[in-house]
Amino acid sequence: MLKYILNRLLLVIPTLIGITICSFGFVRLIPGDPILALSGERGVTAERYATLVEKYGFDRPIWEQYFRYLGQVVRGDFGDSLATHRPVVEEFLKLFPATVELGIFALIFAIVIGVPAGIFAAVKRGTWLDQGLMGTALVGYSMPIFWWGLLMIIFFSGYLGWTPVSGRIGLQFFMKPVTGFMLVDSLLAGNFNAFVSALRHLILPTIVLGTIPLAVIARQTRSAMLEVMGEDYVRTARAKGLSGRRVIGLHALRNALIPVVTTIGLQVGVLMGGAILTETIFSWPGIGRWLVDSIYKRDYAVVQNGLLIVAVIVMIVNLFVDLLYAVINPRIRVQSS
Amino acid sequence: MSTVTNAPETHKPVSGVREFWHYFSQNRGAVIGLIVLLIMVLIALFAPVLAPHAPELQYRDALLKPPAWQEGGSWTYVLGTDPVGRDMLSRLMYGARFSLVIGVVVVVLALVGGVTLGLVAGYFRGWVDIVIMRVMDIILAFPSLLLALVLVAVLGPGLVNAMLAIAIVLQPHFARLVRAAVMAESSRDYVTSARLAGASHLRLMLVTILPNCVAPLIVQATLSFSSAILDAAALGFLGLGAQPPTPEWGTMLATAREFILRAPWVVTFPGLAILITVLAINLIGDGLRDALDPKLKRS
Amino acid sequence: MPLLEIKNLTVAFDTSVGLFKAVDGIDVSVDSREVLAIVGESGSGKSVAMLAVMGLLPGTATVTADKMEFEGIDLLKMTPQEKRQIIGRDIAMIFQEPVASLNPCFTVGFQLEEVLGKHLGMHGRAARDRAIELLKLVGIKDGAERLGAYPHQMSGGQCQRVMIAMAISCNPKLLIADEPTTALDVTIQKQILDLLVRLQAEHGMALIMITHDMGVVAETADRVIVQYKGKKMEEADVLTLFENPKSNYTRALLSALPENAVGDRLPTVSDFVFEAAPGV
Amino acid sequence: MATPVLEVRNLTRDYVTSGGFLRPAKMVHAVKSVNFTLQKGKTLAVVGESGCGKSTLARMITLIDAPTAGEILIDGLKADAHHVTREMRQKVQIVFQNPYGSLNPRQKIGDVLGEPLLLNTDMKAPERRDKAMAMLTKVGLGPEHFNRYPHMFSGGQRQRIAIARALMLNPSFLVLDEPVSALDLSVQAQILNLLKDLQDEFGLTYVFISHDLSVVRYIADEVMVMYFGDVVEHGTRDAVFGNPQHEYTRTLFAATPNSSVESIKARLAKKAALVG
Repeated sequence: MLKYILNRLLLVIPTLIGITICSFGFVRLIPGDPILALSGERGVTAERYATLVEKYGFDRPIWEQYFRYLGQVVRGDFGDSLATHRPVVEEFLKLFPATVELGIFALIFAIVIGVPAGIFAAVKRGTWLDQGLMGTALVGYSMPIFWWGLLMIIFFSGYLGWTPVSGRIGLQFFMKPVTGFMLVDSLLAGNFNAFVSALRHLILPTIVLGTIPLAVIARQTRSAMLEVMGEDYVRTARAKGLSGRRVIGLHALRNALIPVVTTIGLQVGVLMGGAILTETIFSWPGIGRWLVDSIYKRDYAVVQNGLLIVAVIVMIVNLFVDLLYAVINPRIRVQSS
Repeated sequence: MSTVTNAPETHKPVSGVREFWHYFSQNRGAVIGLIVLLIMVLIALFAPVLAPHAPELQYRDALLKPPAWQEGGSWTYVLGTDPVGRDMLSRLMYGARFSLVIGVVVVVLALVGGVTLGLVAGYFRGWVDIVIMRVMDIILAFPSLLLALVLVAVLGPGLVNAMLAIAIVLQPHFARLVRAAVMAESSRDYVTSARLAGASHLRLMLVTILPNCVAPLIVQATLSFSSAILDAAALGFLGLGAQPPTPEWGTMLATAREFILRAPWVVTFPGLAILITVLAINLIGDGLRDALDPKLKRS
Repeated sequence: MPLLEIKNLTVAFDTSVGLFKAVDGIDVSVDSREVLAIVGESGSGKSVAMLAVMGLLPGTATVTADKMEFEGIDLLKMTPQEKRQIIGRDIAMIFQEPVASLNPCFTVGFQLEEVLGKHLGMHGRAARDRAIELLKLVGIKDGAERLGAYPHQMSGGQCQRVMIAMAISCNPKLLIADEPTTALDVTIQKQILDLLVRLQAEHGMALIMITHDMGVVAETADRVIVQYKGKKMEEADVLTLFENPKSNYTRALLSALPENAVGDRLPTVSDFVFEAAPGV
Repeated sequence: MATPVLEVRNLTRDYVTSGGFLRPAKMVHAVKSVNFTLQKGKTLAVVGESGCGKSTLARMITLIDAPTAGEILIDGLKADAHHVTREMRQKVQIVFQNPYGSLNPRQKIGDVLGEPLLLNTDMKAPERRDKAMAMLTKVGLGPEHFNRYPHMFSGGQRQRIAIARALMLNPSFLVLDEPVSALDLSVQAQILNLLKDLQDEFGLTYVFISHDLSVVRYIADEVMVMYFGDVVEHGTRDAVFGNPQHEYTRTLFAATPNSSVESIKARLAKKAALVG
């Protein structure tokens, strides 16, 4: 187990270096002068140009520039946004809770529906229930979620008028960000109406963002269950005279969950990608929209380091998933003697 | 020994293709998917003949006309018109060309790159493997759509750059898959036998091992085909893929967004076209996986 | 009255190429305290009959029989719930791949105590003590430590001992062993066979040994059923079978044993046309 | 005495288990200093249980894996697994245990048999075809099988094909790694007969790896018993079976099921006494 963890941690280092090389290289790959790219659209004075060359060390050899960049990154200095002139980290931290809040809800939505649906489909293999569930899952998996979001808005907000179209909370409420999580903040402020408003704003984005992970998890759970149900130890469990519920729900499920947990972990990256679209559609003030806006605004400092931060977060989550995988899999947790 | 189930001695020789079709055709969804895809291909090929109007022609007197069956619609514009008076149906038909070409180009690029890298990594192992797979891990550490976005931001918006970016993002999946398959096959006795027969590295890789890794590759290629279409449409939707007035489905959605509550059809149909195409391909992919899965075969 | 009596059992599988009869009209009966060997080569359907008794066949299988009784109780008419009261308690079964037959996610102790809890209502301390006792019975001395082990931490032979401990935990009247030693090394095979035979005698249970190995038959069985392509070829007590086989299939099988080689070459099975022995 | 077909001197193979970070790498001695010589037309059987090193030995003398130490001489010439010359390659061939893994599923039988000729000789296609066809009949299959794929064959037939492929280049000796242990008894007998027939006809030399003593007794001239990487006993068949010297060999014999009528009678008598 310890060996596995250390091994896994060791693997992170080259990936981390690779990610920084990517984000470092990003600005230098943009056609044209990187200084101009990093100084925004309006152009610069000769004086400012010289300071920037000095700041980024563009007169230095490329590897020296890289190590300089790496040094800054390690110190937590991700530069300033070209548009707002505020530190990238500060902007990131301000917007991150919104994305996390949405992401957690979407993931819970996907797991709570996806895992049972997959188990059901596997147990009722070949029946209309199985075909219906898996057909639905395939539609979800094939869904262009930006369109799905628009459809939801047309129907629930436009036609039925049930849910708000955009934002995190009604305009009449002002929440002082304490945790940054709107639901938590509204409860802390003791404002129940604000809490309900925040919850209503979450519904559609959650469904839209959770659709693809839901489909993936349901499909993966079904196939993992089917595979496990053919194993010898499931036959043994039946031969013991155990009830069907115990055989499926304990002996089979426990084993099937091992690959499913990995799949769920991989959805974090998917969610990050989906957040870009979902947040754009619902004007959700999170990281995804921030990054897209920065691309539109050619705010390369934000794009460069926002990309880096997101990649590092995804990597850390994946690392956790790997460790979790080791914890739930006795074959790794307990070394054979 | 009873672990090994003997194939019946009198197995009538069946051609591989026919056997494959036998399994594939048992999956109703896959057959439907195949038919839908074929129709899409035909529409794409014969768009100039089939489309009632030119895709970029703007009818100034028919802005935002609803579909024919709704009040105010007319059969001149079967699926209505968009905000600048272009016929939706014709644009959708031409749009099929883009989606299918995007899918094919991206899959070919990703396939060639991924197979080469995966084959080399899985066959030679050692440091070559470590270097290649670390690089793949780095690409996979970025959320794919985000990476594609950034690549497009670097390369400049446009359909060609979008395809390139998506291919780069999809490529590691092929590399990983091929590597795993090659490693599994390499340890099998028939590869050792071929080596003992004097086969060179190149022959072992390309003639002996690769053909036996084709089944998972076909499935992966199909799935990548659909995700390429989705990603390209997403980039188009974000304004970084195909540029207006190109009748690409994602781009059409982007330009129609502000009219969603006033004229839902300008949003509904392009998205539906994407969904149907992607769904058809995924149905085929599932059917292929079932038909090519060695576990189900010969049981 | 025999302990288990099956008359005219047919098991058919629904395959992609049509209906396949794995077992075709077979009678099996076993008395208490008897060791019956069912022997056959791959594809003879030798395990299928017993899997049908246990209710372990997949959904694609259709089971029909004139009679399938255990201690005079009709197994065919039972609901699955009723059957689960018997399966694992009065009839137990062990399998060919011992390591794969144990659940990799649970400790040996959990899997062993689970049976005790299910059929005997034993839990906690009592179950634990009984589990250690059972492990001792099957030749695992450090049972208390082994209870916390996972299957992958043990060898194939050890896993098979655990499987046997699980099978005998409720003092079954019938133990079915499906190729219990095929996946094991020769020396381990001997230990496991000796263990099974010893437990059979000590506990006075009936044992059905399913195997392809004539050597295993010779070392364990009282009575033998020889099966070929789903049909019964011969049924005889073990000595008669080896001394004076009636069916030419049995004769072919025996002469194909390398140790029975006469002269320089082995007679091979395809040199015969097989018929069931008269009276079977 | 003629030059032995195969001579093995102090052949050793150690594995280093990848220990990694905190655990020191452990050395596993899979094969410990094995010596033997094998004359043309003879069969040497290597017997042992799983993990005794017999398959590692097989892979070394087939020049698949390199030994850690020691020498392999084939027809009196030193062989080096790192640089196997074409001539050397043709001298050694192997037949594997699992008939389902040893044939390329996408290669027709004709191509399976023709491949060694294609890669090692200048023969033209028709000539290769004739040779392959001849070998196919030699191992008991027919010309109609030439254009079929492996999945259309049974285990026994596949093993025949694997043997045919191994013989295409007229090797000096053949390594048979548990060639019959995955087969049914009746098919096993057919393959054993085939091996004997081919040995008589072509004067083949076999290294026969097996765990099954009854098979070994039937086919071997010489027997070598391995136990945890060591050769614990080595002698002629009659010497080893008639008068085993090592404790482990005797354990092995005692463990092998005995299907003779006398032993059944003895067992039944013992049982009757116990009950009575």
